[in-house]
Amino acid sequence: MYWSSWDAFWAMGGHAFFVWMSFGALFLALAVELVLLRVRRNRALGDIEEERELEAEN
Amino acid sequence: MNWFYFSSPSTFYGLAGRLAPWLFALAAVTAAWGLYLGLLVAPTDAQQGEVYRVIFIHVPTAWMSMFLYFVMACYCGLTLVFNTRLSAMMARAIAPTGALFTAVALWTGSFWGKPTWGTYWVWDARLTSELVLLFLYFGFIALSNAFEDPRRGDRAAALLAIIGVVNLPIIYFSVQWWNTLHQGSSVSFKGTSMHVTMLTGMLVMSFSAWFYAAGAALVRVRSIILERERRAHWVRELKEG
Amino acid sequence: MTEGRAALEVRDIACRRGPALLFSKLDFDVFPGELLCVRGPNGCGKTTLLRCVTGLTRPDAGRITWLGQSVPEDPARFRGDIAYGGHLPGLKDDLTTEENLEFSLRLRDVAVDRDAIARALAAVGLEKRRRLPARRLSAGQRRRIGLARLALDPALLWILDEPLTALDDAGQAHFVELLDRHLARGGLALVATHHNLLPPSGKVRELRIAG
Amino acid sequence: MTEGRAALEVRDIACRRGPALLFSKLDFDVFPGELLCVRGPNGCGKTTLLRCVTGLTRPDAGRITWLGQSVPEDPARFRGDIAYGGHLPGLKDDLTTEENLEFSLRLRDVAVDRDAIARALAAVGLEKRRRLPARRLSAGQRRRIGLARLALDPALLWILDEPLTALDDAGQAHFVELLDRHLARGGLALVATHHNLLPPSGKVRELRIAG
Amino acid sequence: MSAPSRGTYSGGFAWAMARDLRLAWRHPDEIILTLAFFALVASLFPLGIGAEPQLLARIGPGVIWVGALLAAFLALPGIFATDFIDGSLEQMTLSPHPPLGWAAGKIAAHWIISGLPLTLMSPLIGLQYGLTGDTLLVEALSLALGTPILSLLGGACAALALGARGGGMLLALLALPLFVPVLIFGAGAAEAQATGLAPTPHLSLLAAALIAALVGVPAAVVAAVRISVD
Amino acid sequence: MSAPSRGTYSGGFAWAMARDLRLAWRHPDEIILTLAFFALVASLFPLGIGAEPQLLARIGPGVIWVGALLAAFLALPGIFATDFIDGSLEQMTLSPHPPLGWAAGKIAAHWIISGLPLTLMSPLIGLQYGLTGDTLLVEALSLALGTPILSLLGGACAALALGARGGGMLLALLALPLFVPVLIFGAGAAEAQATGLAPTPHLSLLAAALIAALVGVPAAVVAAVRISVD
Ligand code: HEM
Ligand SMILES: Nc1ncnc2c1ncn2[C@@H]1O[C@H](COP(=O)(O)OP(=O)(O)OP(=O)(O)O)[C@@H](O)[C@H]1O
Ligand SMILES: Nc1ncnc2c1ncn2[C@@H]1O[C@H](COP(=O)(O)OP(=O)(O)OP(=O)(O)O)[C@@H](O)[C@H]1O
Ligand SMILES: [Mg+2]
Ligand SMILES: [Mg+2]
Repeated sequence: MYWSSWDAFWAMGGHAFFVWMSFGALFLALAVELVLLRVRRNRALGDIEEERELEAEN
Repeated sequence: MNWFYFSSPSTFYGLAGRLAPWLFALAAVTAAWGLYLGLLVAPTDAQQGEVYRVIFIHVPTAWMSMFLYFVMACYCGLTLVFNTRLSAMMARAIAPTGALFTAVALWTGSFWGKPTWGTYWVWDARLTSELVLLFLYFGFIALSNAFEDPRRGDRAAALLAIIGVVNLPIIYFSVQWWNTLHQGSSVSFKGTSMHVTMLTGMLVMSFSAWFYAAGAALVRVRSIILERERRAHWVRELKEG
Repeated sequence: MTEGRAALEVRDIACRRGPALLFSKLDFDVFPGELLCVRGPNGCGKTTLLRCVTGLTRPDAGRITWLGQSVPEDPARFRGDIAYGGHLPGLKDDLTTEENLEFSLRLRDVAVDRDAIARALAAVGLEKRRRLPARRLSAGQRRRIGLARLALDPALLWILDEPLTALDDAGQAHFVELLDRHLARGGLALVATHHNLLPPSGKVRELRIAG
Repeated sequence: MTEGRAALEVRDIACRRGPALLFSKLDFDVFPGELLCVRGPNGCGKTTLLRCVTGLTRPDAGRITWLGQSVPEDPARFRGDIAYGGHLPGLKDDLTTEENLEFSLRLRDVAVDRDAIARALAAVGLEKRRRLPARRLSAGQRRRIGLARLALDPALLWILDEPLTALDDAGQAHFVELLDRHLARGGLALVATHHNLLPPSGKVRELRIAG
Repeated sequence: MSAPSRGTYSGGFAWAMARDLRLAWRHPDEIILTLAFFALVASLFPLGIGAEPQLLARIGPGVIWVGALLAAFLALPGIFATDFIDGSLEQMTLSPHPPLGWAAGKIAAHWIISGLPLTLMSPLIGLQYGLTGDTLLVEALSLALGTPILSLLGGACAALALGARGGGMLLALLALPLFVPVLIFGAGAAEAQATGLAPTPHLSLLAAALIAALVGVPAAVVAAVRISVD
Repeated sequence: MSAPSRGTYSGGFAWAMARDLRLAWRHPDEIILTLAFFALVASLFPLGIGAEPQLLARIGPGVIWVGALLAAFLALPGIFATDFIDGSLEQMTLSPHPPLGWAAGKIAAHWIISGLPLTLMSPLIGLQYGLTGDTLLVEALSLALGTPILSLLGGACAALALGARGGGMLLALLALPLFVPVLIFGAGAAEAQATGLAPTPHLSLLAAALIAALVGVPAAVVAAVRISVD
């Protein structure tokens, strides 16, 4: 372990803003993508359902 | 292995479904290991101080942004030459993740640039060509969705992706061809100028990014297959079962 | 309603295009319950005449009177009373069949409910294409949206240019039926066409423009 | 010319649009001197079928053979042999009638002399509109440029979508005459139309697509 | 048969807004494309001119305004041209709703689709050019006041250019000179702020111009549409 | 009945050139409009950013290139889009002439109508920005080499975007990123000359790119047109 304390870790030698903005953005972006993937999958499954109903209707 | 067996969307749908969880798991494990090395173990950089730790996500995402474009263009080549359906779907599935990594590379680069270069943005060749890459991804996504008929979108976007491949060498070699602020390659076949822990951390993070990208692309391609093959028999049976 | 006297009176109308005089000193009336067919060879000026009557094109001479009142004096009232269907369909390719119909009725300030729209679309055989963007429709299906609009629009005067284009036999029969109902209710129609239009109960007159 | 055997053979062609299967397992032949009328209600897929045959649209299945040779093997040859007239006229609004005709013939690699063009335009009644930009022409006059083109193009196979649209009686008669001459010379025609086409001397068959 | 409708201003306005927004919403990617275009044009300049930070900060406000102006310009055909081509404009002029209503509605929808997103996006581009805090704010404010003027003036020009040959280019020639004063005051505001002067004179001039345009332009648009359909 | 024609490359090329030039000639004002647009964009800058002579001379080459690029971009719909809408493109793909011929002809005509006049006009704009002798020459030379590349790349993108929703904006998103390298080298050449360096490396890179584009792009255009008419 390189750091002396967790506080030192979070402070990142005074560059906390830049480091955590970078890491934060990455994880936020990944989270958003994962949510969007889920949404898209649910929508695709829903569309199939709808299609089937339409077909039953005709 | 019989490639043709898996190149049918219905069989690939199953294969992708089985692979994706493993890929995500591997991505999580390697990410944990890489972050541990990068954030907790690796020593500070003599010149830059702690900001340099951005390297552990900047470089993997930057590499991935180019690599994914390359893979996408290969699938596009298959689409145009053999008119295979699955390859076009894979290209569509990769594009958003590629764009995401490109955007993150730009973002992390900017936040690294502010403390080291004193500015968020400069218009040098490396940064600009990376921005162009982002626009190429956007163009690909927009064009592939701009047609009523998805097959037409596939082919048009495939052609665009292939034309855009010219940009990749420009990004990669820009630091050599032009005088740029951005630093040149420090990882090369001749050996590297980096601390071993840093290098390991970066490579582990790169693998993690690769696993993640593959997993995300496979999950997305499953949705795309469902959207496209909505009316196929096997999709119907899929839900009924 | 001013039964007995002409609702639309057109007097002394003239139009030239470049060196060609298309028509001049043309007089005609249309009475309630009457269909006036404008006929003549290609390029004789039927489209131009209809556009002059609506006010889209400015004639070189002529007076138009609607319900006893000169049109330029109260154009808004005249516009409220006419339904025009020209060579161009006025459909948005990106809107669905349903949306196209709904917006074109709202533009005519006709109050519409969803059921009436659904019924009108079913009557022209578009119930299964309700949600399809208009760009995907066939030539005849696009025209049928226009028929559905006519069925729902209470306008008194129909001004139609080649309404039978691209329609199949069933579609043509449907149009004649709509027209007949319109005339029976005391409506007027001014129609340019190369087809023979014979609404069973309406009065039909012809206006011939020389070629 | 391969008299006696079909010049155009279409086998097992299928096309779906969205959820709708327009047609499938459709087989037909066209023989020299024969007119095949494609018929069916609005939206049944006539236009789509014609576009599939020309190669403008990719069918979902099917094989097309022209003069005994599969079309995909030598598409250039097939393209040299067909004259296609679709819903869109392919006219440039800014070019004159004459120029439009001339350029569309040169595009088909047909050698043309000015006299022939003037005569063909006169035959469709456009001699006085020769120098007029196409945007000024009436709906029927625009269509008549297409008739003049057909008269001058030696293509063996005509593929026409609603060729009678917007034409007056004289124009329709002129088209039938052209078609008759084409068939008499051993030409073939594949025509989608809602009108009745009865070229006096040609053989006529019908292909019906269910709605 | 019921009494004929005479239409209303608000009916026409609501109709046009609802329809044009629905059309835009059908393809939300188009709005993103407008933004992408804005970003692209803004990035062309540093590439062409070179990238010294002072120079960029100096030309930043101007470039952002030029980008916004060109993006607003490219969206102009959406106001009337497409409706002219497919015959919708004919139907509109024959509608009982008075033209002032729907013409204003169409222009408002155009601004919501093009000007508003541009304004919201401008700070991001400003950052790339190294602009700072207050300057960014003033820039966004000047765009918020200026882009509606662009939509109004552009709408009038688009209506005039309908059916004329030369399409986009003619429109450019008509619209861009009219846009110039807006550009001068708009870019001037941010520049004044950047150099430590008060931006208020520029901004209040823009506001005055906006009010004048709101009052005067719609009537001009109506006249232009009348001429074009003929 | 005569033997069917199989068409020729040269026949298609000549047909497309003759037709598109005739169309342009019918309205010579459009070429003037292109030039006017170029002049306008170039003059917007001094207005947007103020008119100090050194600053202007500094940004001159870049602004001229950006203006030329935007003007070439705005002329793009003329290559294929109008032909697509009125059905001419259908007729072309059904023509016995091989598509490579007429596609190349259309692109060549586009360059003659847009790129060539821009190149010839550039020295005039350069003078306005206070550029001098050799720099003007190098600027014109770089445009002469660069604008054909713009026409070629733009043609490919225009063909790809045919029939797509999103119109001009989509085209911008596709074409402008591809134009970027051309812009960098083109503006770089004149700038190098202005700052006393040799412009030859930039110019030879442009020439190489032009040759590559001439060889590669027409085939891509043909592929794109094929995809679009489908
Ligand atoms: C928005 C700004 C930036 C962008 C778009 C960008 C883009 C890239 C790209 C595409 C790569 C991978 C290419 C390669 O491996 O040669 C890369 C690698 C790298 N970047 Fe950046 N970068 C940016 C800012 C920065 C900054 C500010 C720094 C540090 C001062 C930096 C340091 C590095 C390093 C060390 C590498 C790894 C090079 C190697 O070892 O091969 N980058 N960057
Ligand atoms: N500038 C001009 N010079 C000469 N003739 C012109 C000019 N502009 C238009 N025309 C002619 O005016 C006529 C316009 O006719 P219009 O469109 O009203 O005909 P139409 O009766 O509707 O024909 P169709 O049956 O073909 O629809 C055409 O004959 C056209 O050629
Ligand atoms: N995405 C889609 N979903 C459902 N139906 C579609 C879709 N795209 C096209 N269609 C339908 O496909 C058919 C295309 O028909 P086509 O244009 O070939 O008809 P047509 O026989 O030429 O008709 P017309 O006589 O009206 O010209 C139409 O019925 C249209 O509604
Ligand atoms: Mg007419
Ligand atoms: Mg049809």
